[in-house]
Amino acid sequence: MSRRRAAPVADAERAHGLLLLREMLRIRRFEERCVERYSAAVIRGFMHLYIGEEAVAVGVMQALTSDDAVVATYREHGHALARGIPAGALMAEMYGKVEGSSRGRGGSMHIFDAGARFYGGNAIVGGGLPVAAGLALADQMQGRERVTACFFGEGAVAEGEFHETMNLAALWRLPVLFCCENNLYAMGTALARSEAETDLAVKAAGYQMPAWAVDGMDVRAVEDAARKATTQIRAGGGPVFLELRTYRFRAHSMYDPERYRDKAEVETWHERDPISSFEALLTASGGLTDDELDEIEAAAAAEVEAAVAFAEAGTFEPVEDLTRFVYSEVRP
Amino acid sequence: MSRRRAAPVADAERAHGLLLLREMLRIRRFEERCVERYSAAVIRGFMHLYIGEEAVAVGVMQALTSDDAVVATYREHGHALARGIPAGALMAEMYGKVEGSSRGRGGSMHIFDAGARFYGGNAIVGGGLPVAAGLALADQMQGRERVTACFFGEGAVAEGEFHETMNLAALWRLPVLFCCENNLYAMGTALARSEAETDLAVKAAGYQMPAWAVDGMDVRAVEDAARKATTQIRAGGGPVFLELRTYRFRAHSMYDPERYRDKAEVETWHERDPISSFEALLTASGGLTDDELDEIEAAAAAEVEAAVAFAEAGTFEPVEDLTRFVYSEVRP
Amino acid sequence: MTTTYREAMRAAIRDAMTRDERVFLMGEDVDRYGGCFAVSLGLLEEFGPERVRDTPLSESAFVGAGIGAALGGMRPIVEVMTVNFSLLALDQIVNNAATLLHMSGGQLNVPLVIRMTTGAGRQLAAQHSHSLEGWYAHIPGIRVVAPATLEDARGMLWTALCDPDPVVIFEHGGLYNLEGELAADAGPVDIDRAAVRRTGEDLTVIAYGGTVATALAAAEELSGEGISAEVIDLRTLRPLDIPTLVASVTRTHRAVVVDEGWRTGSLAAEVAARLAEDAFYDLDAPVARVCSAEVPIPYARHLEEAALPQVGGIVAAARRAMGA
Amino acid sequence: MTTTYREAMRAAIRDAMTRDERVFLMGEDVDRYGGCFAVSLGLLEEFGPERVRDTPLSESAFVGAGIGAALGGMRPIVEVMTVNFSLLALDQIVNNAATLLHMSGGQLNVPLVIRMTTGAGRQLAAQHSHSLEGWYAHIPGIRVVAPATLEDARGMLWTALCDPDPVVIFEHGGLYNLEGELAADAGPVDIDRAAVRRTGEDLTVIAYGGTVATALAAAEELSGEGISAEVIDLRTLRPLDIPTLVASVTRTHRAVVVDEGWRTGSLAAEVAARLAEDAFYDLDAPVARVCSAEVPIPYARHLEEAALPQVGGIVAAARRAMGA
Ligand SMILES: Cc1ncc(C[n+]2csc(CCOP(=O)(O)OP(=O)(O)O)c2C)c(N)n1
Ligand SMILES: Cc1ncc(C[n+]2csc(CCOP(=O)(O)OP(=O)(O)O)c2C)c(N)n1
Ligand SMILES: [Mg+2]
Ligand SMILES: [Mg+2]
Repeated sequence: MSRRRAAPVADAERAHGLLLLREMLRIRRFEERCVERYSAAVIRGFMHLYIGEEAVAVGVMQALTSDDAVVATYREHGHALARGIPAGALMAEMYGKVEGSSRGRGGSMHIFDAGARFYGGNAIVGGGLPVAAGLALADQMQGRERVTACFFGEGAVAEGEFHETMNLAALWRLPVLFCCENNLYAMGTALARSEAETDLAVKAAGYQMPAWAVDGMDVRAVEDAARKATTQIRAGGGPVFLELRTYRFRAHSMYDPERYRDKAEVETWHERDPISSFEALLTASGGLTDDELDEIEAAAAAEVEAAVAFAEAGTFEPVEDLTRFVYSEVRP
Repeated sequence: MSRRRAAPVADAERAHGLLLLREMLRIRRFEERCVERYSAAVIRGFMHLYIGEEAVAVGVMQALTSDDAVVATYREHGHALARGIPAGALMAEMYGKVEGSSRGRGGSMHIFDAGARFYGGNAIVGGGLPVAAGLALADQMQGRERVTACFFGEGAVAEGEFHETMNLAALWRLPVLFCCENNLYAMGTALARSEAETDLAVKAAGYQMPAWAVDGMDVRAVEDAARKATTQIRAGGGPVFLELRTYRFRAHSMYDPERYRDKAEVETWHERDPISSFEALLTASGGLTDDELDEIEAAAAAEVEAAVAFAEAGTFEPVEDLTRFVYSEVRP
Repeated sequence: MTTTYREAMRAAIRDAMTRDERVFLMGEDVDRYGGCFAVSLGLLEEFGPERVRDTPLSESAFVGAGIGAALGGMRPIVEVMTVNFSLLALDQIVNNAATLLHMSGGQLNVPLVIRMTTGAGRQLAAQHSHSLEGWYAHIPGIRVVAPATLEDARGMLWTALCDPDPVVIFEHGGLYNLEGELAADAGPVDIDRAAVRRTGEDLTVIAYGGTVATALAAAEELSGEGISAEVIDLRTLRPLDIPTLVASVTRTHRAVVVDEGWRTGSLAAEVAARLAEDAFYDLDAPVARVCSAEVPIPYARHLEEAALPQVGGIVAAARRAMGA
Repeated sequence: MTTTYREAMRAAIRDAMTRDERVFLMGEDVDRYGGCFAVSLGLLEEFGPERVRDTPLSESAFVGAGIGAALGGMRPIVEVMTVNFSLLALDQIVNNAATLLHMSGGQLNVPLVIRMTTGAGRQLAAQHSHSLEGWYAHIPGIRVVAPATLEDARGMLWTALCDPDPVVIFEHGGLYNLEGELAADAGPVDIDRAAVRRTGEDLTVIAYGGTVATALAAAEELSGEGISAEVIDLRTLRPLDIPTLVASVTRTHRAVVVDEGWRTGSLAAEVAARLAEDAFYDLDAPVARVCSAEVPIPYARHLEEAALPQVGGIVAAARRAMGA
């Protein structure tokens, strides 16, 4: 009996494990290709990679519905893909093509998708937080049971906008899930050199906001924490702060000689790679076969190649349209 | 023996008690006269009264030496007088006369005195905090054992500049004494309606900054706390945060119908008037005689009248000098 | 009926909140206190604390929250007490409100209205007397308006709220007590065109917001000297209604631009530059500017008066322009 | 010797720190990272973490701390990574740095230098491509300079540090890799006068910072068409050196002003307005402005190029001014 009933559950769990792996892998492969495209000087400007942090975006997105909103930073390729924005639209955006998610006007740092309620793509550190509070305020005032997930780095914690928004959200009990991606560095500045109090949960206490630290290299731990938090938020419990402990495997952006950390440190973190470690875990528990892994890799590779092809085939917006989208074209 | 030795101490204590009362009273009488001068339309612009909060400035100043620095807000008459800036220079400033502390260019909200290391007189809520941190940084870098006392209201705690400065000061262990004058209201906004966490000491903990709450209506309690804090700071212990619990007896500024609080509340606080209560305390303990009180009142009255006379006798800066002090007149 | 600029502004807010439940007012002390300048007095009782929403002293956060709320389907009216404090929220206005539509390739509208008091003249000294309309008028992506009359105080807000893009409304602190007649059925007005407030033949005086009345007083004085001055109220500072200005100057051949902002880099500089570009061959004299002196506004009354544009300065500039 | 704009800037900082122990550098990632644009690379090793001071991401606090440190006897060089982020510190600059001397009736000097990178051209999109020099040039109480050459990159800092008042230095991001010859004994230069970078008879092209090179390239192209263009580098944006501009235009009778800021309300508007005021009767054609299009700077290369002032646009404007 119990066996019989257990089976489908196990299947569902197994499927979900594969989905988590699939999501993290497509982000990883996508960005590896971005690096190659950047070196080929096809992608330009600032490009910030999420490689090493995939478990954070993938884990949190599991707890969100399509009605919820997402606000992210300039390091948002992973969030956009995990949110379901087509890889082709992302790649085309970085190519500066009309087919890009922002018609090529935003680039890597400014991915937007109104349909997916993905509100950027904000390149001013801390600048997205007040906007997230406002999106949540709109939901609260209109009696909608939605959550707004706001991603930002630990470096943003030093900004005044972090403080003002944390207080406002807690004071008004706004349905915001604050996701602080603590990858230990803000460009070259280590957390301990920018914060007097490095335990970020203690900071949240200063706003009477529930907060807990999560292993950001463990996608399941992230998903569990996010589900617990969003359940609490949807129940009207007010905002929650998650400190997601992770690590950036690559340079801050494409221009960064990484003088501020030593190879050894990076190596140790590589041992905790969210993807390979999860792969190993699944395989060990029989949750993943070699064939399945091959299929996932193949699918990711195919998706990335399709994205590149889509971007290559894209067109450039006519220069005559330069000043479009400064003001709306239709006014009452 | 012990009697003999005790006596002088008692005398010193007694003298100090009288000094504290004298200081608070001259502020009270000075501002009462300001109100009258404002009604006579001689003083114009915004004027914010300190009446009811005198124990805070007077108590803290006791712990400062002439080498220390003071940064205050637009509600700074009391701090300026307690710091030793002549009442005449203050009154003349509000008259807009050249003899004023800022030659009449600043008015009530912008009292400055370089000699007294009194750095304003800042009318942007939270705007003085970063400056205070910088003054302290200069002392730290030049190896001087000075303290910079920074006064601000509890309303400023919601500003991003508060957060940024608290962190910077704690991170760099700057010799700053943060004096938060919690008079419960920011204009018409009660603390509970602007802060999710109303226990301000908890906020300081978010920066690992020692903090304690003090009865701001008890001048001796304020002085003791300030002495304890400055000793700690001078010893290199880094910044300290004091929450000084007080109350504003008058309107926020001269234009304020006080719709946000009821008379009863104001009445209850009047019973804790820092001056009358301290008077009673001294009298009861034999620390104050009626003659002494009369003398103190007479001295305060004389000082205020002299200040008015000084201001009346003052001159207006020639209009031709309008654009002076925008840039320095001497450049290398 | 007789009313004041303050009451007209309040009527406009009440009207908007009644017409559209998505509209709400948010800012420092807008509720019980009634707003720093008593504009929102009584609205709390009428609409409740949800829609007349007091904020902490967190300019950046509540302006940014207004942007987010607009993205989320609301129609926020964010009151920044004064332009002086808006510097703390400028990043949100410049980098989010003004850019989201463009950065998203046309996907995201920000139907937000920001109201703020501006200007000097009340002896509030250097930190409380800024006139930064010119800065806001420099930002692509937002509209900037400056109601100078009761009709505009009553009518610009609703039009601004109906606009799909962010609109900043500047209310000069000296205007709130302005009293006059306003039609009982006064309603929405356009926010696109400048208005000729007085017609004249000899020269054009261009002003906006707080200086329109000063310009009209100067025109009156000039008429006594036989100089017929046309007075134009810009009304909308971004985008500027250049055709109306050029049409007037093409007739009068002379212009004086009045602006309470500091002269260098003022909005008046843009107006003067545009006239010198678009009406170059019609100008018989240099376009004159009467602006604030280049000094942080002093507290002392006589110094403040000397620092700000006054009737006398406009009259003198007009005489020079006439070659008199 | 051969050097780059970046190295010249670094040499200037090193020189200042060596000359005066009160000088220190403070900003985001100025230490190990060497600054976002590698200007301060190596200085940490030379001067230590006290004087090459990394700050948290708290623009308002560390700029304000620079003001306080200057009041306290230090000579801070505060690096705000880019002008885009300076909006978060603008309140401190406008309301404290620029006003303290005046509000204190002449008692308090703020000998502070603020350096920031400005400009577009590297496909960094709307939030990272601002050119707000014009805004800073509007503020009484501060000086604003824009080094466009190796000599100025090397020489303006020390002069700015010796000035008793706040000076903001704008370094265009596109100039750091500029390479050329610099005299081994190159030292301090004035921060008061504009400089004629190329002499000419037919018209005057006025530029600053990142657009000086573009203006010179345009002048070269124009000379091929027989049009002799004089090119003036403003160097100091506040106060403007108007006499030098007027002297040139009085000879050439025509002017084109180049500015990477958005056209409306740009610094170019002030320059054009001043020329139309002070050289009205000498102008044979309207003063032309070649500025950035009124659009948040787009990421796509072809759109960004179309949005910014280019040689072609300057040449075309010059031809129009010549009536060609
Ligand atoms: C207000 C502001 N200041 C500085 C910068 C430059 N900058 C871009 S990313 C970055 C580091 C941010 O670190 P963190 O918040 O930890 O995010 P991470 O890059 O580590 O994901 C800095 C300083 C900026 N974009 N905005
Ligand atoms: C940045 C800023 N926002 C708003 C104001 C307007 N304002 C002046 S005083 C004040 C209340 C401040 O309250 P608090 O900090 O508690 O000081 P208190 O007046 O009670 O002494 C406000 C909102 C301002 N001066 N600066
Ligand atoms: Mg980080
Ligand atoms: Mg208070």
